[in-house]
Amino acid sequence: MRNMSVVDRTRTGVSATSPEPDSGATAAPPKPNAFECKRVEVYYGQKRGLNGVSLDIGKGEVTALIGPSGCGKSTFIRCLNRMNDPIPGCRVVGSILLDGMDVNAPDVDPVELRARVGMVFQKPNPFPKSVWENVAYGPRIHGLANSKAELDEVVERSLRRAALFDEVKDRLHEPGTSLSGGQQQRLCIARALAVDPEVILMDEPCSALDPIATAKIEELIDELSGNYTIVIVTHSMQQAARVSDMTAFFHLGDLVETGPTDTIFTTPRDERTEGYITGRFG
Amino acid sequence: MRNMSVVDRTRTGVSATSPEPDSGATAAPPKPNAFECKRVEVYYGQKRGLNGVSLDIGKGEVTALIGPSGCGKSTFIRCLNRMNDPIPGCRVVGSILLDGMDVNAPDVDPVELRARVGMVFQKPNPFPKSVWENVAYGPRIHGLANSKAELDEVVERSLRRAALFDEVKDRLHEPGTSLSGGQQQRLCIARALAVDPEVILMDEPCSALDPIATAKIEELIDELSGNYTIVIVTHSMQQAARVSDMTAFFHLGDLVETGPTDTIFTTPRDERTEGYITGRFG
Amino acid sequence: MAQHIVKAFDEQLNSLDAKIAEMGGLAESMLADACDALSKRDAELAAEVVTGDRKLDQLEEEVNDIAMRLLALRQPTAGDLRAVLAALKISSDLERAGDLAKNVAKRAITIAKAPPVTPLIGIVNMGALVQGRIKTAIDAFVARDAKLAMDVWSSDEEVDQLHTSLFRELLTYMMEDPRNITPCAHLLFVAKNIERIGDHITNVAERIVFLVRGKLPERERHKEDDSSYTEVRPFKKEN
Amino acid sequence: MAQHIVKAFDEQLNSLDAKIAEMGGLAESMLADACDALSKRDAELAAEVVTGDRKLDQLEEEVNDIAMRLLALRQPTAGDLRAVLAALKISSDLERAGDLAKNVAKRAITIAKAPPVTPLIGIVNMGALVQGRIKTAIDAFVARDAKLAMDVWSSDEEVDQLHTSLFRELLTYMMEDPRNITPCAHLLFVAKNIERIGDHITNVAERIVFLVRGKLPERERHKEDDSSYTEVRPFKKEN
Repeated sequence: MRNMSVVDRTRTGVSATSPEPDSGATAAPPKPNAFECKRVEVYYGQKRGLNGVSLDIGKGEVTALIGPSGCGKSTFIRCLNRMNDPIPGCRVVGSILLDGMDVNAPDVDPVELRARVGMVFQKPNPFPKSVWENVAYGPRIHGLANSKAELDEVVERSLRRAALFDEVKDRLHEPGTSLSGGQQQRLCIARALAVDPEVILMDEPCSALDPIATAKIEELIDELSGNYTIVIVTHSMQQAARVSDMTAFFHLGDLVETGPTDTIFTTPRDERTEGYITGRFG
Repeated sequence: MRNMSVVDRTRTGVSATSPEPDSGATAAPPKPNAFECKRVEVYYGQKRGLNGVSLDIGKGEVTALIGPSGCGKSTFIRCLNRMNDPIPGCRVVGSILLDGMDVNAPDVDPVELRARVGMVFQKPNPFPKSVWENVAYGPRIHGLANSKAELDEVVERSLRRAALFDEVKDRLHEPGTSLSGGQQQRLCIARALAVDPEVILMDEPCSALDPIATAKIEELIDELSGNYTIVIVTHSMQQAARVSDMTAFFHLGDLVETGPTDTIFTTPRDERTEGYITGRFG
Repeated sequence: MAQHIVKAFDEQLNSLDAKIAEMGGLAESMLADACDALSKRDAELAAEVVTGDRKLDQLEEEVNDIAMRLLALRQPTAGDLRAVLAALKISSDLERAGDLAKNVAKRAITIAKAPPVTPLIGIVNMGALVQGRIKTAIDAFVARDAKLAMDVWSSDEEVDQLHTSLFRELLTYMMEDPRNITPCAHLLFVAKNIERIGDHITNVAERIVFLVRGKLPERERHKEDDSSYTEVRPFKKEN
Repeated sequence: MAQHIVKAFDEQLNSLDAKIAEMGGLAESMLADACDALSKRDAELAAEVVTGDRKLDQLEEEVNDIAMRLLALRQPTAGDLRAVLAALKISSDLERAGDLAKNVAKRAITIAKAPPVTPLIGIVNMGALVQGRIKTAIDAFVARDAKLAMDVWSSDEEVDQLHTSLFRELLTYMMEDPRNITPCAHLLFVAKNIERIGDHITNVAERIVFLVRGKLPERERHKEDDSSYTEVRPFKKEN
């Protein structure tokens, strides 16, 4: 969102059920969606963790998922690249299309899917290898580079995109774990970028970071948006407000409200949304 | 701070070096201090982690310590109840008086000190025992209650003060660890309150909690202030703004600026403070 | 809306509301007293209004101060943020309304010195009308009643019409007798000031609607009175 | 002050500054055109000023909108917060300044219809003075120059003095010939409007000082002109 003036940020409100067209002659053409999710339910055994969530995620946009603990936001984001698969007894119902492709179709390889839809976690988790190896690993196993020279190029480009190269260019062969927390998180982002994803999922990416490291990640998110679709789960409403174009508020497994972030934080429609963002929930 | 109107919150600015008296005839009488710290330095071996910090902490007030990772705020708070003692090679220089008593004097029992100056940590850490046992443990080992009935009374009173009793009164004999994260943190606060402390230190008490649980802890801090002196370390500047009467900004082991929280967040004196709280630091 | 989990936040927001209500009451009574002083030629009462304006200025500063602290310390969003912004805007309109009432009072002092030549009933009626609008606007603010605020918002035209006819009337008096010129010139400003207090109350109503509904009233308001375009010619033409 | 780590924050704050500068430029040229229309009896130019005011209203709404979003989405503190609050206050003063310039233009249309009886040089001079103060105030805002803002803040008295003497002069013209009453009554308001634009610029200067220094100017400002207390008696007394 960084290149948009504040005034111009009145996007089409994507409603929880169906997108509403802009009224009037100045309506922008509909933006393409990266994900189109319809009536997504998640069951853990008999227990339903997500009650039929329909949400479109705009291409190149930053979408923030917010809500109290247990609201389903993490469950939902994990559906987007099938991170729930390994959980025993977990079952996903409904349709999740990535560029029209059903991510849950039997012929979809979860490993390929996770290259297209990368993920960054709460705690930075670099491999116990060098900075260089951390970034080169993905392109190598996905066959995206054939030579050391090509790999060097991918590593540098990915580190630059993650706004980390200048800080680590003389430390490429030191362990990734020797970096500061904020640098480690940007290394994890570089690692995700190295396999040329379309989408990057971030699950509380800054909760272990201090405000300066957090601001650097937030600036990076701004820079990546446009070129990448970003979905971020965050406990910090302020962070959702700062980084996202669209915000979706979850509560007790329901998607309560979704819309342009500035609308959600100035004039939300649902009283539960207003209660949550203003600190009124019991 | 909850009973103060916003307008009346113009407290005397406590300067980093020496308190300045209010000017004019309407000056309030000087507030008593819980802690008076002078030129506190902390060494880890040869490395100095705190560069001569002088800071008074007002009785019954909430003081927030803020600053980027490695700034010394945690090192400083741990000096207040000698939590640095067990760290090999760690040495504290300077004077830290609690109600006039030198906390580092050889005749001070650290266990007794930590009853007067309780501590709550980032991750809630209840003992692997019942809710009741968690709270009763301290009063029992400090001989503050002689009978089961007296202990029951102390447990209930402490849980009420921690705004937890109503939520757990039917679960007193379930494990403390069965509570939600926010309840566990309030249980840890109840445990600290049970031994009748003067001061409660809190080191990032909400960083593992969601916004609702965080708001409940913040409301609890408001309720406890006045009766207890509270010192809180937090990465969240917004939390410091919300909960504290006084804010101290640390940077690279220095206490850069301290003053009433509203002054720090509206008109800080030092450019480094302004840079940090407005997100300008490189 | 439910209470905040952090009670101090509610107390601080309530203190803003209380200051606004106090400012509204003060502006209302300043206008009433100024009109009273005008019709009773009571320079002493007028002087009280002039000094009373300081309290309103001070309250506005307090509102600014509380609002700044709330924004810095509580990071309000949604309805809470709109409440803080409404308080900032409304307090500045009420402060200006008070300023204008003060100016009415100042001119009442000057007018009291001139012979009582003109009927003041039109001005006093206009004052009463605007005074009622201040009261209703503050009621609407306290009750977060957008419908009531819309009533206030729509009721400005009557004031504008009164003002335009007063303008015409005062010019006629001035032409009748040059001795009327000084008092009537001041009365022109008195009438204009009251009309402008009405405009500020219209602004207040607008902010209340925004506070409650999150958007401004939609239809174009017929805002300006016509007095700026009004011409009156002397009875006896000399050419 | 250094840049924010998050560049979009700087861009959004800068967009506020740009809107304020645009509003200042617009208010300045509206006042200049209104005074020009007045002295040249140019009803067409005056009509342009009247319609041009809509742009200023729209810019004020944009400033309100950006400010609200900044507060909701960025949680500004310290100097950033003061900048947002200053923009909110200054935009409302500039909008009102524009309103007053528009009213000058409206009256210029009416005055152009009456025979040209009074010298307008005093009013035009006053307009130029205030126009200069608008320009300097906006320069001070853009440069965050509290000293320059203090100059603007202190320079209001000259305008007030000019206004009081104009008031006296216009009343005298009205007494000389009843045909002067309508145009001079409008000129009374023209002069008052310009004086009040000056007051708004004083407010702007005050907000700049608060923005830069974190506190308002200290000494009590000599705020009001004396025209409200001015009496002029007819030359030929009839009693």
